[in-house]
Amino acid sequence: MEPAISPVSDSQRALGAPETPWRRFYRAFTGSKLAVAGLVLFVAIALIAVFAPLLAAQNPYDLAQLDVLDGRMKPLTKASSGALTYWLGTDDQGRDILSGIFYGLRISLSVGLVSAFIGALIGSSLGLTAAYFGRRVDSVIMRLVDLQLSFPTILIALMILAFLGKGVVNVVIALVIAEWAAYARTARGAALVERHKEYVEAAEALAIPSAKIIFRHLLPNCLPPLIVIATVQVARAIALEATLSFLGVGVPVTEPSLGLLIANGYQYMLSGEYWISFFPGIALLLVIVSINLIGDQLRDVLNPRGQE
Amino acid sequence: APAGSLNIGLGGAVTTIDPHFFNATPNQVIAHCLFDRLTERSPSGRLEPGLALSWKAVTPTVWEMKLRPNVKWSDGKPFTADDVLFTINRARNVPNSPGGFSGFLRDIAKAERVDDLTLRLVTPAPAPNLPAQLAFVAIVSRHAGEGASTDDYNAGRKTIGTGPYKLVKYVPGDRVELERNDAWWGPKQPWQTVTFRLIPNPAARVSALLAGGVDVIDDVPPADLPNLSKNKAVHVASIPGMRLIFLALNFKAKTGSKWATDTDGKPLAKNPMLDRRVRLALSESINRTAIADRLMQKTAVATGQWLPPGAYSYANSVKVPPYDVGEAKKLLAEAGFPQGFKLTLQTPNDRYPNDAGVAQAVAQMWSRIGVQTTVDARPWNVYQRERDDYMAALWGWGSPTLEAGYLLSNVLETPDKSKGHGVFNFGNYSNPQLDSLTDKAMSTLDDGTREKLLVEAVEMASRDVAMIPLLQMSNFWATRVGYVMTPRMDERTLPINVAPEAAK
Amino acid sequence: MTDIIDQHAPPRSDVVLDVRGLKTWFPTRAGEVKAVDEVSFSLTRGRVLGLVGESGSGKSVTGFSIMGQLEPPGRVVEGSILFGGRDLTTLDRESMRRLRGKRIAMIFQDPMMTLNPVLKVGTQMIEAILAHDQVSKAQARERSTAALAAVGIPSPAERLSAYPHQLSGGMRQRVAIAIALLHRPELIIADEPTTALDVTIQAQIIAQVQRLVRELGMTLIWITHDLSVVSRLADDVAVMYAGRIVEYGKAEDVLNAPRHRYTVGLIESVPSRNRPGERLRQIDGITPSLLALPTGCAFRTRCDAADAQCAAAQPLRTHGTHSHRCCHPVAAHEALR
Amino acid sequence: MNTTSEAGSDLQAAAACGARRAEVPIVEMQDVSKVFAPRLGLIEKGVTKLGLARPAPAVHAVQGVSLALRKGRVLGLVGESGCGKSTLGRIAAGILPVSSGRLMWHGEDVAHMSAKQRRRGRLRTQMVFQNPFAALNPRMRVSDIVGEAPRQHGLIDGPVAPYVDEQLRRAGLDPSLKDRYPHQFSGGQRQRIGIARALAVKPDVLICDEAVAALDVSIQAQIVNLFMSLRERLDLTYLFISHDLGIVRHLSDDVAIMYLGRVIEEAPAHEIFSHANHPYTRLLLEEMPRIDTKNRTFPLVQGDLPSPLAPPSGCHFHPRCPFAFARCRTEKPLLKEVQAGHWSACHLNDQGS
Amino acid sequence: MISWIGRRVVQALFVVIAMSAIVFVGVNVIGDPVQVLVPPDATQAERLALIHQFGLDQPIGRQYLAFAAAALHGDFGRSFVFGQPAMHVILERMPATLELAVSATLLAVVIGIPLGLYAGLRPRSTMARTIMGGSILGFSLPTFWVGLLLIMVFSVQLGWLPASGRGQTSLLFGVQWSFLTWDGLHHLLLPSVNLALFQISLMIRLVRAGVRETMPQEFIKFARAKGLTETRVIGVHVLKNIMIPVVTVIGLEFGSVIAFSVVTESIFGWPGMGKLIIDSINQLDRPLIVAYLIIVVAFFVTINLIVDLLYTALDPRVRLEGRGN
Ligand SMILES: Nc1ncnc2c1ncn2[C@@H]1O[C@H](COP(=O)(O)OP(=O)(O)OP(=O)(O)O)[C@@H](O)[C@H]1O
Ligand SMILES: Nc1ncnc2c1ncn2[C@@H]1O[C@H](COP(=O)(O)OP(=O)(O)OP(=O)(O)O)[C@@H](O)[C@H]1O
Ligand SMILES: [Mg+2]
Ligand SMILES: [Mg+2]
Ligand code: NI
Repeated sequence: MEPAISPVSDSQRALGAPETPWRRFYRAFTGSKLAVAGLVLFVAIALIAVFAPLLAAQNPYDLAQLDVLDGRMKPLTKASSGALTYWLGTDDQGRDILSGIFYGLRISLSVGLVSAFIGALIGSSLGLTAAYFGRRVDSVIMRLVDLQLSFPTILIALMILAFLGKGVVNVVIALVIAEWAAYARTARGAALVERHKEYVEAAEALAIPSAKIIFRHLLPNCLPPLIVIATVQVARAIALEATLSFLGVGVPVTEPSLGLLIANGYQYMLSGEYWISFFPGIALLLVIVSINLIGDQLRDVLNPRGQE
Repeated sequence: APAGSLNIGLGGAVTTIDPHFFNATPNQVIAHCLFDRLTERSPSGRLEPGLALSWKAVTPTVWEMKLRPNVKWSDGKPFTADDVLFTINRARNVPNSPGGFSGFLRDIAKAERVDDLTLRLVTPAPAPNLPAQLAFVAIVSRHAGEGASTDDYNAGRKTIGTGPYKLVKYVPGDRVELERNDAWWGPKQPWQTVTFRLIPNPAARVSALLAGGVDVIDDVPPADLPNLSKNKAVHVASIPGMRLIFLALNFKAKTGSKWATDTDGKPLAKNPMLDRRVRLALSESINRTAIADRLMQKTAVATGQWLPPGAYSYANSVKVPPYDVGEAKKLLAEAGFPQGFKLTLQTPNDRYPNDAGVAQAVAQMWSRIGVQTTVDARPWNVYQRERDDYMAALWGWGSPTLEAGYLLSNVLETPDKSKGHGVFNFGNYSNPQLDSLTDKAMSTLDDGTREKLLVEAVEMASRDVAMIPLLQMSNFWATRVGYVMTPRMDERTLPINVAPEAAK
Repeated sequence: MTDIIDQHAPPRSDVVLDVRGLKTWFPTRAGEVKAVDEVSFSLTRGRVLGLVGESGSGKSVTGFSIMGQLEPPGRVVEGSILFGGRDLTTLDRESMRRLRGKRIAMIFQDPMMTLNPVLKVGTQMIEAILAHDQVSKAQARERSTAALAAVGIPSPAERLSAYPHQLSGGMRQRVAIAIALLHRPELIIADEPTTALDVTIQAQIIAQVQRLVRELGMTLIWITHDLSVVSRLADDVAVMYAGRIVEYGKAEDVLNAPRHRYTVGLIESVPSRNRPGERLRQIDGITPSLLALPTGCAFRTRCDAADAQCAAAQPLRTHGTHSHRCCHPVAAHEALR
Repeated sequence: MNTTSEAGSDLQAAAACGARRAEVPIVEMQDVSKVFAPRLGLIEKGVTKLGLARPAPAVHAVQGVSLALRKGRVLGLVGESGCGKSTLGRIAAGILPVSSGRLMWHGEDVAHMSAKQRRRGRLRTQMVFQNPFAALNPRMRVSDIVGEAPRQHGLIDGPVAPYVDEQLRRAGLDPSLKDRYPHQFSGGQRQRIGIARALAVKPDVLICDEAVAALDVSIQAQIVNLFMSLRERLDLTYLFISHDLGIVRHLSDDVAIMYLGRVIEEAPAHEIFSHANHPYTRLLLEEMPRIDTKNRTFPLVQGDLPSPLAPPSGCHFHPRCPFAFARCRTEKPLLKEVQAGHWSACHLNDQGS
Repeated sequence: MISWIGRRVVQALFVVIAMSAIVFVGVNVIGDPVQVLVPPDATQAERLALIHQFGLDQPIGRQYLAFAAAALHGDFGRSFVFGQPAMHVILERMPATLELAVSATLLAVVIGIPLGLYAGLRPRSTMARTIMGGSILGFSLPTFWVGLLLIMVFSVQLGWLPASGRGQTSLLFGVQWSFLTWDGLHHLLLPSVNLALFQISLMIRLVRAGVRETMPQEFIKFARAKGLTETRVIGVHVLKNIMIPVVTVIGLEFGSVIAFSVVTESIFGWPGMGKLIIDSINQLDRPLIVAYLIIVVAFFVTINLIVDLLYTALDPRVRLEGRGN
């Protein structure tokens, strides 16, 4: 049975106003209030991250602006200098938690997004290539994937750290190395299905070069699962960065990401100075949940069965 | 927990039962329970008789020791000088050992048995610290230890000691179970069984204590101290420790580097650390008390030297450097840095208590006098790699001999591989005057004279700002009500120092 | 309009299925999809109805409406489905379940998809028996074996322990038919069961089904888009277009003397009715959307003879047993060239 | 359907070029075979050699088939599902390499061509696929689907848009729809896009792999008519693959019947439909659905399709053949000319003579 | 079958070879184990002795070859820190990790599958939405943060469960297990919940997706057309089809459970391999790191093998189609 053959709806499309895939996508996406809420939340968070320097009362990365004597202040206390109020308290260095969260969002988000993007780029290229050429190319790439998957990320992160020193860029590199395999597997899986569809054969019959077939024909058709994976991976990358920071191999201590803020405050958790860890934790939670909400809806929208 | 049993939560990892395999405090704790040493340290750091009842230098290079009579191994065989000779040999040659004990025996050129209970130790040069160093070497029995491997000790097959406890079970990574050795020569111990549980996670350790899973924990996280001190169900015990946190500066480089640049980011033409005024400015700009009280929550005290007050060779004249931003700025300007410069402060982030936090606090304070400081925190294993090139780096140093000379010769003396000098002097500080003073002190047997020389050396080093001492770490323990702990300067968490609390 | 059919309905006692004015609609965001609109037909015992129409004309939805297995949000909006005197549209779920497989059975189009790939053939047959009859497993197994044998599967006992993928397409369809026949239902709905099969296999299956229906006296609705299949098999033919039955009558009448112009177009475009090498006669244009049907005759946008009259609602016109919805019916004598 | 001939001059030139070599078949397959075998790594090979594992089964999709497509003619290829029709079509189009045998384009062995020649040759043999839903890239606009290849290969002199319009118009589509995506078209329209895409690279040969099978009856006729008019206008050569004998009969000059990877009969269309020789062909004709067949009871055809993984020995058809005798079970029958231009592979023919 | 196992093993060997080579070079790059291990006051001679003892004075290539040669004879070197055969140290810790990972996986199955089924069958219900929302949380929260919260709530605030360690263990097949004693189970609960949280969410999603994919299938319609009860349709027809991806993913994720146990173990003081590997990395204990990785690869291979066998058992189709591409 050809599930899609229904000239009725086809003709309706042919007759009605041409609806671009994007518009259709928009309509489907906005179908879920939860997802829209997630999107709004994410946009808000992204804006905060972008405009953090304008919004934050303090530059938490400028050590000269911090004062150890203001360390571990409760939420809503005034700074000893009187210049600002610590709405969410301070950490042990006297860093304003709210400002820290704003700036930390910047780091966490950019680390997450950039690493997911680069990982997606590398991973899906490799996955598509593996699926398209098959055989030896496939074996080699998939063994690389295996290798990656059985390698603890922490060890990779340490090696990167040793090779390149500490820094946000190096964390991104570590995350990319940790993440590309997921994309490669997904892309390969999707492409293996697409690869045997007749439009690919048609392109071959038309002597279209392999690179073009891979990137112009296969890639766009493998995008839905990749986009879904990407949202999950962004969230995963942010969480992983937090974990790496927790284990002491993440971003530089003086420029804490959300994860590092949490990790730093962790020792104060039991002693009642909960805010150091708690509020960044909530921020991290919001980020990841908003991304996942979006990803969830994407999954439903991009899945052809899920429509209507 | 049933009466007569004691559960201790240890923060560190016990990696072996073999007392000569790897020198780490948790291993020493276990060894301390199972074995005895020739000399012992009291909790406050005094040297006391152990298996040796007395010792004296019969010549400047020969120590003679009288051994304790009627001591029995836990299998009932008698303890003799032979066992000591065997131990001295074994401790230096444990197969596959990553080392750690030969350092304490370095000064022994030859060990001789005079009779069953008398021993002579010959040193190549006068070695006033030898008895103190022997407090680190557990004495094992010859009859059991001959041919015994580390595995044999771990499995308990050859773990025959003279100590207050006997090994019941060792579960790597999890626990060590001991039972009382009723034949021990010392005072009768109140604990029939002792279990050490390894709980590296600080929060978990505290909650285990609060939940009653363990009776004593060591390495109390500073963040929890205020609450634990308030808690009626818990006692906190503390004592100033022998561990110093200090900043080492670079004396080797002639110019600045990527870690010491002008305000535009170009390496400085001249290494600023070579200027005493800069060093002094850096030292005086640090509010040590704030760090100790606020950041470390009083788990450390501000210091200008490296032993707790009252310790042997403590220099009363050397005060905690004053916190004086104005003076520091002035000194900087005098040294030719009115605008300051950029500096990277290196620190490990998993080695010393709140190491990266201390570095950040220092960086804050330096930034306020115009030295714009970046903190570069790395895990200990990576931290080591470039240690010789750091411009300013945070390190810790313990003085197990509890006298000033140990740090002087290892950290401040001009590095000399052949003599074993300055092995921890990564910044290459070199002061010939200090070197000769140190050498002189270290070969003087008379305690009084030696102390004078040492104090003089301490004063000299601090005048020259050879390094920037920051904090003297205190050691903390917490026990549940019903247990009292006598805190020890040497960080060890020993059952012999825990007693049931007298009912009130 | 239904009364027109009623006139020709055979005596009541013999009527197995009586569908009257069935409307099955799917509410969607874009509007109400009238997948089945005013469909009426009735079947007496032992007769074979060929339900013909192009893709999307509502054939399957008609079948699923009878089975009570519409996919949400589809629902029967109006009309009744009388089966054995009971209106299936008002039956509760459990009673409907008892009916399904027991008294009404259905065979689907794609034999590759209708059997659960991870369950053995035997399991799938036995569970179908146990769902309705309280017999022992051994008895059920025996009955299954017999059913497989009846549809011409060699060594049926062994096939029971085979997985569907181990059987060829024709075999699988035969298994599906055997399952449908397990309880000797009064009514079988066969939804294009041979479309996915090869000609030779198709012929075998059609022959077998025909034989079984005759022997067991079952009533059959055979859904297909292939007129030639219908011509072999059906007693009655209903031609559907855009959710409606546009022509309905005895097979020989509809196929030899079609009245509706859509039926004519369908028949004439078959290659064997054209001279090789010449252009086939074709119906121009495409099927209109069910969401935006033209008023009146849905076919009028594609019809040569259409005029203003066609925009009016088209009632079912009846001539004897032959009825259609066309205001310009093709005269019986000029129907086919 | 308008049939006025308005072929571009370039197309006429191409046709003329083909005409000069009329004698040489445009596409010729000589004794080609195609085996789909699971790829074996070193270890599998070793293990199989040691007898520890059974060798994975190989599918002999096409076995020793020789066919020629002659200029301007339509060859119909008929056979049951899985008998290797598509595989043969893909081999002819140069998409699938042969396992053995030779593929010749314009008399030249493809195996000896340079990569560039092969690309050119491949362009001149285009395919139209069965499934109009899978054959178009759903993420490309119609203009890109049709225009991509000619642009890639520099076949367009002037601007692209008019060229694409022309291709669409020729396939019976309104060029104003070219900015839409495939999902906005009906099955018949999509098939037209597929045809426009194939014709945009100016091929001589069109391989239609069940090109109308998925379409509704009423649309089927439209597309068949389009094929016929295009053939006249562009002097195209077709390999028309189908299991529908009715359509094949309607369209083809010659017909080849395949059974389980082998061609068992080949002859001009009228010859096949009037004097079928092979029992299988006769069976097919017998079962050929006809609308005028009256409601009747038919004799049962015996047997199921054998598995291509384990084809029967000798004549592949023998288990289902009513006339099979001992020799059919052991010996593979060869194609023999039973009439002028009529070839059949059946041992029965030997018995008669 | 045999050939396929053979291929797996050879591939695993390649992975091990590549990985151990990377580790050899990598550890060298990270730092010098001697500097990490040696006491700060050690003299040069003592350092040199240690370097020689560890074989670090050899060129890295030579070291690797020596390792490889010894490994062929089953000797994977001695831990720098423990001085014992590295493999022995790891294997000693393995049961604890396995126990944790298995119980986490069990939790995931026991909790995840029913919830996923429900969410898939009634996708629009409030309950289903709640489940899916909850699964987002389980997906999103970093393991270490959840672990801390668990300790905070259940150990510190409520005092119900111990925060650390394995508790009383008991001997079975010569190995100590926690799950055999009440106290051990107590200790096991929090860490395995912590570790399972991600898996539970994954399982919910997977099952839900599977249900949503299977429900519209023709064979489900056909099963209903046979008059089967809904219980049987879902319990047999749907569930059995879903089990295939579930088993695959459980298998694949088992690897990552073990990897993530690094975090959980260090938070809960669970004496397993994960904590060991963190310590080993910190101490640059190369033989241990290599041995750990070899074990992990062996795990992966074994698990994949088991998964594939289960796969075959669950999905009869793969048998015929063979395993080649
Ligand atoms: N679940 C649904 N939601 C919305 N519309 C539906 C649904 N199921 C079917 N339809 C619509 O109902 C109409 C009739 O569908 P149906 O499946 O009965 O066609 P058919 O005649 O069986 O076609 P085919 O020959 O392709 O099987 C189609 O236009 C289809 O789009
Ligand atoms: N890529 C492939 N790998 C393995 N086997 C294949 C492959 N392609 C085709 N086959 C097998 O080769 C045989 C012939 O396939 P082919 O598609 O050519 O048949 P067909 O005659 O076109 O059938 P249909 O009418 O179903 O399209 C079949 O048994 C098929 O399973
Ligand atoms: Mg249908
Ligand atoms: Mg085909
Ligand atoms: Ni050998």
